[in-house]
Amino acid sequence: MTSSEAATLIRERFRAEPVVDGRAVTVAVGRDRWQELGAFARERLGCLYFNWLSAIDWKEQGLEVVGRVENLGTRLVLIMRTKLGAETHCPTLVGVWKGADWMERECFDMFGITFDGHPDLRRILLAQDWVGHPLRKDWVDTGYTPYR
Amino acid sequence: MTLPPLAQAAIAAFIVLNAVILMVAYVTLLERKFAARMQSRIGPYYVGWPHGWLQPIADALKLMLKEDVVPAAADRWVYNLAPIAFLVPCVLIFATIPFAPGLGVADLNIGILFFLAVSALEIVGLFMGGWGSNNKYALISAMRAVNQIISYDLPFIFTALVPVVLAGSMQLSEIVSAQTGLFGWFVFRAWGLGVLALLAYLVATIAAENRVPFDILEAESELVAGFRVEYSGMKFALIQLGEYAHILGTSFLGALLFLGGWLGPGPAWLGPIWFLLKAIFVFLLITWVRWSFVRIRVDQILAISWKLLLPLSIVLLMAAAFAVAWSGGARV
Amino acid sequence: MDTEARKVVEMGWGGNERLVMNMGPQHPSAHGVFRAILTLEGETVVAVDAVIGYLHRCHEKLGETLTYVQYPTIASKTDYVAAMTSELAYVLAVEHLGKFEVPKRAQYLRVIAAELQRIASHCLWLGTWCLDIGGALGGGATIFLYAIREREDVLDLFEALTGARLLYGFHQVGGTRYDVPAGWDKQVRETIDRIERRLDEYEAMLEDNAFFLVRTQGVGVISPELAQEVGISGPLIRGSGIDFDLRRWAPYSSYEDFDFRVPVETAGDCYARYRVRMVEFRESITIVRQALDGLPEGPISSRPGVKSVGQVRVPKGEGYARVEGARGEVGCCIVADGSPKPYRMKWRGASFSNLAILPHILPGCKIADVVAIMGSIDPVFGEVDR
Amino acid sequence: MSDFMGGLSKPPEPPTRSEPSRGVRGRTRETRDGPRGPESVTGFGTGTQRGGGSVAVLRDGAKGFWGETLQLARAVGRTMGVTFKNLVARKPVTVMYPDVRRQYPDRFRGVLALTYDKETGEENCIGCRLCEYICPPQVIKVEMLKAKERNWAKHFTLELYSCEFCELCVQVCPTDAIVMLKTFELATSDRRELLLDKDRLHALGLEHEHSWATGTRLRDMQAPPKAARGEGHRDGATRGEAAVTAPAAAAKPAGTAALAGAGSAEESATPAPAAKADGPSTAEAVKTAAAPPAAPGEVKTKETAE
Repeated sequence: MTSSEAATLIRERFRAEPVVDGRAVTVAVGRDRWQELGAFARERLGCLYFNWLSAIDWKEQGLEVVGRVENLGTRLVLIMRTKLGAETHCPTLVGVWKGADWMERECFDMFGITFDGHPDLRRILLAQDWVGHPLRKDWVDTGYTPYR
Repeated sequence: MTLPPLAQAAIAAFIVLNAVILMVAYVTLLERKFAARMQSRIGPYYVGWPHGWLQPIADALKLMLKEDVVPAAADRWVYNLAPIAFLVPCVLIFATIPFAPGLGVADLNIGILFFLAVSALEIVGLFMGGWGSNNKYALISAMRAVNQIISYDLPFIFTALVPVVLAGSMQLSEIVSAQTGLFGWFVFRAWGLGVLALLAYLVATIAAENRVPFDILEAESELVAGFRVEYSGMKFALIQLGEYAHILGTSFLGALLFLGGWLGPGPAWLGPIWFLLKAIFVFLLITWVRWSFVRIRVDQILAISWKLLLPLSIVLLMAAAFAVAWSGGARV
Repeated sequence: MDTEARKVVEMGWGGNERLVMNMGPQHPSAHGVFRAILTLEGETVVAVDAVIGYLHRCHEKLGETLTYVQYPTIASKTDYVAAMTSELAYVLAVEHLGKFEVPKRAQYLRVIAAELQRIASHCLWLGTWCLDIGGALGGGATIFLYAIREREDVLDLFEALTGARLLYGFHQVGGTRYDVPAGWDKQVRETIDRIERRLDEYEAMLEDNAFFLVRTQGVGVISPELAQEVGISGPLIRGSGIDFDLRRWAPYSSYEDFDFRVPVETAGDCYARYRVRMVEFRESITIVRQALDGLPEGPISSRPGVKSVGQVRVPKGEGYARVEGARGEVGCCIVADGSPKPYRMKWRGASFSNLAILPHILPGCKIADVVAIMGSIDPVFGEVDR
Repeated sequence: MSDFMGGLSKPPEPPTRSEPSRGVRGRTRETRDGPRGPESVTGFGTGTQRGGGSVAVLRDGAKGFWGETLQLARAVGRTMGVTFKNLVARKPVTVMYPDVRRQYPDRFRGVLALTYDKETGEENCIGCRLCEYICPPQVIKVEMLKAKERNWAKHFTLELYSCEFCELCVQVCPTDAIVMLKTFELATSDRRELLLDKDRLHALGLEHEHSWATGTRLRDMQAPPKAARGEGHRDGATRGEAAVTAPAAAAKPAGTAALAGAGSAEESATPAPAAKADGPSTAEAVKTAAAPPAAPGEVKTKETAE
């Protein structure tokens, strides 16, 4: 499946305009269709390979979740994006790809995005009693105090 | 002036004990240098320049000076007794080994039986240590130890009995004197059975001594240090000493049983030296295997013992008995 | 399985004669600081909870605070065993964003560095893995020291090239920072020839070795489906029968110029992963030879050397670059806002995804298999925790 | 009894060892034989795998008792042969470090130091703070002392305990004032001793051998157009002399100019690909940077690669 075919399929199903760049297709959907997009990517586009999932803090525009999945057979790359707006909740993809487990935990850890339906949403990299989410843009970093 | 027999035995025991401890210390140095050269290293060097001659002494001193830590949740009695319970049988096996004709603590007429019985006792101390530490790693290690030692003491005993059958005696000095003559050592005799028996004996020894590739109870990549994970200082030193004494003891036994003990060219006083060299040869064989192989898993070790080594050793013993019977008591 | 392990942890000492054992964070075979809470039934693992993060330094945050000039030197600290490739991922992402050209010579130098790094990294993997399955006081240590002996030779090459042995800072945006010193290529050829000969020795010690085979064959089988779903990459996924090598898939840095094979094994067990890496050793050696033969003349950088901290700027946009590191896909996603620093940097560590496979394949193994599987995954915790 | 060591036998020769199908260059792909036939692993040795699906693993475990025993004996022989070869035939590779030091390469990145001008005996550092700005772990602190002739560093401190030896400070130094040494032996029991001030850094520079790299040499090596290469870097002689002297000479009398140049470059740097001179300093540098790269290779990253 080429990227343009994939783009057509996505356009039909999601009424979203995908951006095609080489073999990569980028598509942004609403939060409510996030899981649907995941299932669609896996079932219809054959994107079995889960590469990574992360988030971006766009300050006042809120958080955006970005996921990258691939079809290793046809070399199709699908970059899935969803803007969360003012919310910090996002449906989970663990039911679609097992690899989303740790990635979403990391996302929760760093951005404070609650993935609804995740079976085991705890902090993964930071300590369990850590306060705050460091990769948010409003995170205040304590300064570097050199040893004198 | 003649001393009473008890005093004689006491003096002999004192000498043998100290000799054993010294020998154990330097055997560790030998193994370290040997392994180091095998691994493109140099090994101990600076303590006792230039080749680490004082390293064992330094190690012993260091271990003596180390803090002795007892875990709070340990079973104190069992924990503290374990190194002693481990060390005593390991050193006691030397009591019956004759180093030359008439040179030894006690040349029992059931010497080999005594050796095998006492040597199997080390498991008690080992299990005490693993249990008393109240540590999960140590506990798993103790479990493995019991498994392994039970399954490997049988082939060990059966292979050690092959020379007994060939020599027709359980007295160790008798076994040696049965090996006189050109190619008289048991390893060369009985139509190749001797070599096989020696190999089986080595494998069983390695397993019974918990050396790689059968060191599942130490298994530092899995169980950190196994049953002695909580031991430190002098207690650790005692366990280490016991372990090496045991290996050395079985090396001596191997030299006695298969390599003709103190027999060798030259005058009689060279006997103990020949004996020592042969024992060290056996020890180096074990060490060579140790530093060449990777460890195998506990279930695989048990499978090798029960499925391969035990039948093989029984077959060897039966074949030796058959050979002796066939030749009608003549030399085979 | 995570949740099951947690339940047992919460229950305290566990019912049904289960034993909860803590492997790590300080453990001889943890390959860093890693904690696996194993729930055991006898010797068999029934559940595992992997706890990571002990080496977390928030590299993604660091990426936002350091400029494009500064970060490549830090990037090597993510995967400190294969620092060359992690630097490469970052600079490739910046070059992709800024549309910077890279001279052919620099591309070839990058390939040489990356492949030498793969050799060095696999040496360390082989050594530590054998240490895991062989014991620090046994044959494993022997192979470990042999492998380290060879790794040191490669590190000597890097030292001659960049002056450092572990964290190189060899790459910069637009090229490389160092050109080859005089006589370096001869030294490289000698070293890789020697390593190629020594590889036969390793194989003689391991491949024929019955003890090694029983420890690795059929242990830790990863099915191709699971491999894709979890997103493992590198030798792991190739050991599971999927031909996924970024050097082929999406050639970067002139990898399309070189003739090499991508090993694929179908079995998916530890032994398959071992075979894949052993073939990769030899393939890396051939790539280095080809790159040295064809090393073009010319500049090593399309941009003048670094003179100030904000020298590199890229236009607004997002760029993702991925390289085939020694452990798999090392990816770097940069969201730029036009300033000398990235707005957001996402680091896709190969080891992070690879390690995520552990909870799926460990249950059912023996304790001894846990360390064998851990070693065959070859995680580097700098990259897992970033 | 043939399965007493089912897993102990050697697997079939992996197809990857066979000769690959060489196609056009760079396009060879490993073609594999069909999947290995399914055969369960016999004997001891396989933990049951859960949660992973199943993959056919072929192990030819049917060699019989004697075949396997012979195999085992051969394996033992080969393995012990390798260790024996190393035991007798190879020398140890250990370097007895405090007694013997191995040869450090010229580019060795060791402890940092400040330098003096060899002729006048003046400090080279002009306190321009470029190294302070670029240091990723921020271990350098410089304070400038303005003067009529040239500027000086009033204070220069370097927290070596946090230094990561990336050589960026050496790289940016316009006057080659900061260099790295071919030594790493500053182990100390007090962390404060690793907080190096200006005097200490100068003393270190006199004490130890300098590495090859200096700012001008590094920048010169990276400069886009280059005539000679691959040789002469080790001693930094040959071509280095001619090319290096010009900017260094230009920078020395007017340290402030260099600083100002750097500062403005920082502001005015554009994302234009390599064509613009975004460094400071002399006209020559501008000229060299403006020249097109000698070998324009195609950058292939990411998805555009196909």
